[in-house]
Amino acid sequence: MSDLLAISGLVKHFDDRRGLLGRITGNPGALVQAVNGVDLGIGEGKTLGLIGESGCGKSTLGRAILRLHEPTAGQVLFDGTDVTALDASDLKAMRRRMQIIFQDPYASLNPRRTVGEIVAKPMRIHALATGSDLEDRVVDMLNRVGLNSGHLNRYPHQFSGGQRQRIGIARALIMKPKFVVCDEPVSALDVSIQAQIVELLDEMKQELGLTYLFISHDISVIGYVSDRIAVMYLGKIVEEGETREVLENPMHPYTRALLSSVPHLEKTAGKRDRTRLKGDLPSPINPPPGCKFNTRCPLATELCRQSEPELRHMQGTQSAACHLSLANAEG
Amino acid sequence: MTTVTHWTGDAGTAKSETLFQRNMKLFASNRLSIFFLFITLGFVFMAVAAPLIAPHDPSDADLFRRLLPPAWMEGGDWSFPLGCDALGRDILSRIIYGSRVSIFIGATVILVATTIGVLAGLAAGYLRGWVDIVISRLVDILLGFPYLIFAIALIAMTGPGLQNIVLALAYKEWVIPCRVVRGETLATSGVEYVEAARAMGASRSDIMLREILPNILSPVLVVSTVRMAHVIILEASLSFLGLGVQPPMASWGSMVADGRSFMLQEWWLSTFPGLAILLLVLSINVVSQGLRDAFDPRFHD
Amino acid sequence: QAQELRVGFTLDALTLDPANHRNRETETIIRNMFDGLVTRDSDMNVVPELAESWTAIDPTTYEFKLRPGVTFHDGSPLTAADVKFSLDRLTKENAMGGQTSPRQSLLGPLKEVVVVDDLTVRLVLESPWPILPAMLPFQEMVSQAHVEAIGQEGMAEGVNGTGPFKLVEWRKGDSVIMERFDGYYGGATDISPTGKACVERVIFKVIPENSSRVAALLAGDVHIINSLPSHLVAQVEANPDTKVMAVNGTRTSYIALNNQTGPFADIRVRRALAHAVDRELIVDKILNGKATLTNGILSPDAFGKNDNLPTYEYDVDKAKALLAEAGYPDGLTVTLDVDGANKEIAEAISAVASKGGFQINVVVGEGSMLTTRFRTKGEPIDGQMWLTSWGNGSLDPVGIFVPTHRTADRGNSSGYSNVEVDALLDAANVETDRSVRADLYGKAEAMVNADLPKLYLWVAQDLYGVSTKLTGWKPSSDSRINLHDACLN
Amino acid sequence: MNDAVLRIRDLKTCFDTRDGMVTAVDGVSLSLGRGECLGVVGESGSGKSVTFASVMGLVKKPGFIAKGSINFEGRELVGLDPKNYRKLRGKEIAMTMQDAQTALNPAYTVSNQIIEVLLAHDETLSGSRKAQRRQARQQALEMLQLVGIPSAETRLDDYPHQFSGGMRQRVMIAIALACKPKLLIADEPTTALDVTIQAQVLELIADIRDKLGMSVILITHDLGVVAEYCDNVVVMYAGQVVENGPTGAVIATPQHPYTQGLLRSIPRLSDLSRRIEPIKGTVPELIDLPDQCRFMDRCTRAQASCRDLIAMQDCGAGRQVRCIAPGLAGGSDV
Amino acid sequence: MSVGKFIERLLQLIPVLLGVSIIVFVMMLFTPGDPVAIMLGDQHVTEELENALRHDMGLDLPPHQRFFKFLSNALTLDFGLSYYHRQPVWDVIASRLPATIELSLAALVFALVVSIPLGVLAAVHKNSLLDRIATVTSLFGVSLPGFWFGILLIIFFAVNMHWLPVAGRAGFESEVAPITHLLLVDSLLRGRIDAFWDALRHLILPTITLGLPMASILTRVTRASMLDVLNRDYITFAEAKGLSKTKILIKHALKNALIPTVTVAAIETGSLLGGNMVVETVFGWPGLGRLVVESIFVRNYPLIQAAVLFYAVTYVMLNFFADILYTMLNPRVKL
Ligand SMILES: Nc1ncnc2c1ncn2[C@@H]1O[C@H](COP(=O)(O)OP(=O)(O)OP(=O)(O)O)[C@@H](O)[C@H]1O
Ligand SMILES: Nc1ncnc2c1ncn2[C@@H]1O[C@H](COP(=O)(O)OP(=O)(O)OP(=O)(O)O)[C@@H](O)[C@H]1O
Ligand SMILES: [Mg+2]
Ligand SMILES: [Mg+2]
Repeated sequence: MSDLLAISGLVKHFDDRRGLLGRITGNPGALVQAVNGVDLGIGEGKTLGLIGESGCGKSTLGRAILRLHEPTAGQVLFDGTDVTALDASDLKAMRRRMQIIFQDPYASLNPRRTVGEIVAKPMRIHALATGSDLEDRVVDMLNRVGLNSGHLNRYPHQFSGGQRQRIGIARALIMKPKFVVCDEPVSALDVSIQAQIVELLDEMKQELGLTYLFISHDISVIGYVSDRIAVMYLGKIVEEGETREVLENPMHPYTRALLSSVPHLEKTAGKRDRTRLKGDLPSPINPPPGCKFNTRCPLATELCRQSEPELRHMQGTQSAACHLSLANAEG
Repeated sequence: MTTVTHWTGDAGTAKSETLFQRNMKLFASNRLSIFFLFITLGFVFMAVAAPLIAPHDPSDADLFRRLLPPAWMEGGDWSFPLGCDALGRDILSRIIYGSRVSIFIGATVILVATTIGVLAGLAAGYLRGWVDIVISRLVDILLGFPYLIFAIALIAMTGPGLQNIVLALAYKEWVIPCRVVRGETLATSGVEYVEAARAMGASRSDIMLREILPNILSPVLVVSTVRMAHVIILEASLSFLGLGVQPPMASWGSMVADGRSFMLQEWWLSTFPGLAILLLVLSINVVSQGLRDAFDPRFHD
Repeated sequence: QAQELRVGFTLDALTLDPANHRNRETETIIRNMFDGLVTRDSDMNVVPELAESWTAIDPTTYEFKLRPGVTFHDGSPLTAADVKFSLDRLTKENAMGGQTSPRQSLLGPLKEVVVVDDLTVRLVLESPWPILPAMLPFQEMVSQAHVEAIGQEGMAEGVNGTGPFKLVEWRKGDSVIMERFDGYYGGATDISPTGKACVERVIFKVIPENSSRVAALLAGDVHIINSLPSHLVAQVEANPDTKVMAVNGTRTSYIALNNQTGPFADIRVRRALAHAVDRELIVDKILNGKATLTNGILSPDAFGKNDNLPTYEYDVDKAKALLAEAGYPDGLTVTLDVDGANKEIAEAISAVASKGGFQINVVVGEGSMLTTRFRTKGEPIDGQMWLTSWGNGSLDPVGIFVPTHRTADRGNSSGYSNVEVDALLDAANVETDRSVRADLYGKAEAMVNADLPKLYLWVAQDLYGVSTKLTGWKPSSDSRINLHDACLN
Repeated sequence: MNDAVLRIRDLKTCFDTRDGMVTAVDGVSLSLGRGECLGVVGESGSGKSVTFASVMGLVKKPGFIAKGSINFEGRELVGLDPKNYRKLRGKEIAMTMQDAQTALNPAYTVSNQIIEVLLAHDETLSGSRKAQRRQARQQALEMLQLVGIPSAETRLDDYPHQFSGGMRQRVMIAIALACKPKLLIADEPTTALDVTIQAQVLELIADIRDKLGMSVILITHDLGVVAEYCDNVVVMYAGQVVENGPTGAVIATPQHPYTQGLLRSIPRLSDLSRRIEPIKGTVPELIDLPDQCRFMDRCTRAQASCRDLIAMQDCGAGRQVRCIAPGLAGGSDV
Repeated sequence: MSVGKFIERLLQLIPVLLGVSIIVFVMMLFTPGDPVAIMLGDQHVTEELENALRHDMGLDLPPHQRFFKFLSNALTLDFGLSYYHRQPVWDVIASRLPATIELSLAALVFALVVSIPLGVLAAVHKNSLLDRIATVTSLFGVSLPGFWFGILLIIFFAVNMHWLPVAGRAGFESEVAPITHLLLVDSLLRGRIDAFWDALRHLILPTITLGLPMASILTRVTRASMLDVLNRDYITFAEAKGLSKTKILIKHALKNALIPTVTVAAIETGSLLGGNMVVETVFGWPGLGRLVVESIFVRNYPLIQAAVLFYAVTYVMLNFFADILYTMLNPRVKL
């Protein structure tokens, strides 16, 4: 595969264990295994949707790719370059080509800077343009995201959430990156605004030929924007494949449960036959042995409790990490 | 609550003001704070223009004027409105010159301490690692000393005097802005706009000074005004205990101390300098409270 | 209702062990619980107390006969052995549980104490020392058995004396509470009345703050206060229930001038200063007139005082002329060191001296620091002028003249050295004939007055505020507060 | 609907703020039958929470109920004295709050927080204070079991922070249901939760509603949730009800352009190829709004007469809508 | 809180205490002048005695050895001899401690007793007259120079009105045999109401002077945190449960609102300890603070050193206990 981005064996652990002192005092700190060996590829111009429950490691994965978190292990090949091996100056150069859009439109903009300054900042850092040239490019970018030059000198607090998200998008895209991590860019917005931003991101993708890693916990949004879907559970990818295939024929019991939990507009109050999960996502501090999902899986067997399944090809474009073969179990 | 401007609205019409400006306006709308701000500025003016406004040389002693009462009392003299001290020096002039000591020490200590504290706090909070460990330990250790005791011990070692007082106070004072800044920096450095700057490739100093610093200046401003009031009282206390500035320099604290044994009869010797301390410190505190009310978002509604 | 006399006092005792301090306030407090072999009457004459009488057998041997029937507070009798033990404790090296008494030097050449019989001791001196009796009033007698029982450490708080009061409690930093000792032998027979003390209880209450102390007196909380600030005299007098009592002090105030180097090495400058300082004005205004000017180091009441010393009159022109002569036609700027307690006086001196051409900068330092800079025992002095004082409870020149003026002596803060003066002082030190001795000191003082190593200022009166209820008590020059005779109506 | 448990008429709740008078709820009317589940949807800030805070009598200064009536089981609640209100709250009307994280007191154990409601309201408890506590504790345990907290006995004395988000929401429901209220107001019980947990919690509420026969108001901004769990729906926009009616009907044939826009802007799993169409613009500020259609600025069908005061209109089948041109361009797409 | 966590927190004190001792030691090291000469002042002693003293004080050792000696001695409370008092330094300090502890505790209690109800009431009745009065009073409270205020109090209450004694710790009649050395406690234990009353009268003015700034700060903190807590969802939820007003206030609000108060109170004990120096001087209170001030003027370094170290250790320990209390109030915090 000639993926633009190829992740292999990516691990990110947050380690604040205390060593000897901790052992003496019985407060050893914790090793949070936020991302625990992820292999993924994203083809150029494609959108990979990443879905999973809160705390399963989606954001950590997104940030580790950009080295906003230093990965513990693994490789991130971007256009053939191993991002994890770059030194400071090469990394800086690389950052022109990989960007991120954040979830919280209120926290992601510096309240002390004007919109003009915020959007121009990446250009300044990389000395890509100065003076009126810079201003032209900023205004151009603002126009593209649906704002205008009149907004240049305003401060973030003067904008609504949706508008702020547009500013964040302008900032991420002004350097014309090839790859953008969208970390739940619409989760904090109201439904009617969500749609605006989803549309905008889509337009930008077409216009600039972008590649997205699109993180969300809303499977309808993911389904709508992605070419492929990856389902994450407790630091691991449990299923991956073409969007349509995964949604129509989920291979992993977790994916199924996820899908059947989504309330549907079409059906009215009557109850559907559903796969209901018991309990919560286990803690990434001490994940269960065997298959990480076995504690909640309605189909778990002894094997699941003992050995951890690898992500393997199932059918079509789909792979899943499950001992059971559900390929044709259901329609 | 956030201000929601119309998405379709004309962008040009809304005035662009920073949060800081907005808060400042809020502050300015608090009449009490403004009143006391003017009193504070009055003291500053008094300190700067002391030679011009003081009616007499503050160290001009004349034993024939010893313990002259304030002008409105029997035996008073309007050319010495607040009376004279035990050596016949004009109390008003000494209070006017005394403001120099209080304000100079207050301002210098706070300036030095805030500069050091902000830089150290930023470094500790953003760089983390051993920088944080070293700075935080030092802060913990210095916090282990009650303030006045620390200052007294230092001055007991180094001897009294303007410079020693400033140093003795600043040695510990920086810890306070440092802690505040470190905490704010820690909180801010996880915020997404800082991550965004990192994602753009901004350097660490760029992030600390341009992204984080401007956003934590409000608490620093509030803290440093409160602390300034505190430092002024500390200086006065040191002077009162005889560890303050040297004569013939007049310090309010030492004036209270000198006048204290006259308190039973010649009450004006200590009362007026004491009032001066109270008024200045009170003014700064009110201003600081006004700043806090304006800047602390919890009070916005 | 028990009669209780309360004294508002500036400082707490440092210890209650009479041998383990050299502190005036401590002395004042504990002298009410301990008696000495001798004491002073109100005219400062030395009279027998625990001793019935004494004789100088020869210039180096004094024999003391003890009063019979004297008992310690615990009821045990005072014997010659106790006297020897007490004096040995004061003078012998390491006699106090390995330490040496800081009072050792107060007993000068005392070599040996010999017990003759139960009620007789002899004090043997190494060399003639005529002031021995004058030095004895403040050497109190302790019980040997008691010291051995409670040990050196215990002495700091465990009192067993022969004085008119016994200890009830010492609340450190707050008060010393005493109770009348009903077994008291009566005290010095030369001072009436005798017998046990008049009041039943005595409390020394520590109130360091001047205004608080005065306020306590005015409020009737205490009956006597020491160190009444002069500016509050009027107020105490104005109160119908209180009055002021004054006594000539024994502390001479002076400005030590650096005779070694700097401007004051020139006698003309020293004299100019003497003419420039209006001492009378300062005494009048700052001390409320409660001080006696002096032209020499000795106080007017002291033994051997030369009453005919010339005065350097306040004379601005003369001062300026002398300064000009010494090469300072435009006046002279000098630094006056002073400790916190004397700051006001120093500033006043600075204020008055400016008319005479002296620009004096007052620098406040700490007493002990100044001591090391000025009392250098002959080493170079670091400083120009120091406003200080020297107390002389014994009122004998040995206690003040010698240390402050003899070459390189411990209190010679001027670096003054005059071999003739030294010779006169040395001679007087061993002279037993009182009038000859007095003469020697008179000569020495005249010489010093001419050399003017220090600017002699005054002997301030000790001021006490007392309640009008108090009778039978008078302040004493040696700053002792003897409460034996004090009564309350 | 004669046996309405709750009937709100023309409720207006305002906040007197520094920036001006915020009319958070402006003329809301709705009613809720016994055993019914009513869904309330609307964007953030549309006045959902304030409406039901008004019902609970929990509008705090600077807020106040400017006019209108709230009728609960025949009793008028507007102007009810605090003491009687207190007797009502927690006992007859219970409420769960938007954020379970902050709504449970962090300083007390879960059992403590359930027991205190019982002690405050439950008259069946008898005996000494200690005995009452014991009984209440037993009931608390039953409640925790009812809401499906695994090994409830051991978790009784845990603190809220020791529970996960979904469990906290259950605890809050347990507290709300402790006195078997007639009406449960669930304010966005699942917004902060993941879908898998959301499903658990909503199912739980539905189950309990069946068991206890109480009425439920489910506040949410997820139309899907309404579609699955509610009998009727009220759509709110900028402090006003813009449309209400039986859920199925409203979703199938929305009449108000806002409801229509909302439905068009949601991507649907069932039809991934369907393009979503955002509603342009943002919600207006609630300060000094003119008496015109609040949705006008964003509406594609706005016309001059939209500037007049618009009232709710009946459009049959128990449905009402606040629009002068309802239904147009509606159904076909949905 | 588990024992392990308690121990961990205790272990964390070690570097702080060590650092504190280093700083105290270094302060002394850099003190100009010969400590022995300064200590001896004008007492004239022999050369041997001087050298012996120098040796006793360990001044003939190299600095690092001096430090270790200092540290090991300090651990056994051996701070050498206060030459001025001719007693072991620790004995002198110990004799002054009860007075300081009594005054500080009284001030602390005063501050808490005044500030908590006042802060709560001010928050509950926000913008009421009471709130305004509390705000103004607390502004004055933090702005008053204690030394001056104390003098004013004496003049008014003691000198002019004769209501309260001028100075000191106890009247003359009211000595009671010590048990705890705290007069208020001892007099009660011994059943001496008169002595208790007397001790209380002596305590009032110094307590107010010392405690006022702290009371003011705590009032503000309590008010602010109470306001904050009252806006929390769990308060609304408690109201939604139909609980009574007082129950909500006392049970649900106060416990949470006190958390910041405890922290700030611990920090502010530092200014209590420091304020002792000033207040004890003004009121002639026979405590450690006055002793330290007096010691400065006689350059009694070993005593200053020991006292500063003592204050610092006390302060660190107080904050430690406040932390523990904090965790007890706040189940969320795991040390
Ligand atoms: N800096 C950090 N230090 C320690 N643990 C962390 C850190 N950042 C994240 N974690 C932990 O790593 C795990 C994964 O977190 P992450 O933010 O990647 O989850 P997520 O899937 O993005 O969740 P959400 O949907 O809530 O955003 C969580 O358990 C989180 O607590
Ligand atoms: N205490 C208050 N002071 C001023 N305005 C308030 C206050 N509380 C609510 N409001 C205003 O009332 C309006 C409605 O708020 P409400 O909380 O009911 O919205 P909501 O529909 O519940 O939104 P969400 O989905 O975010 O919970 C908002 O615009 C808000 O600004
Ligand atoms: Mg995330
Ligand atoms: Mg809400």
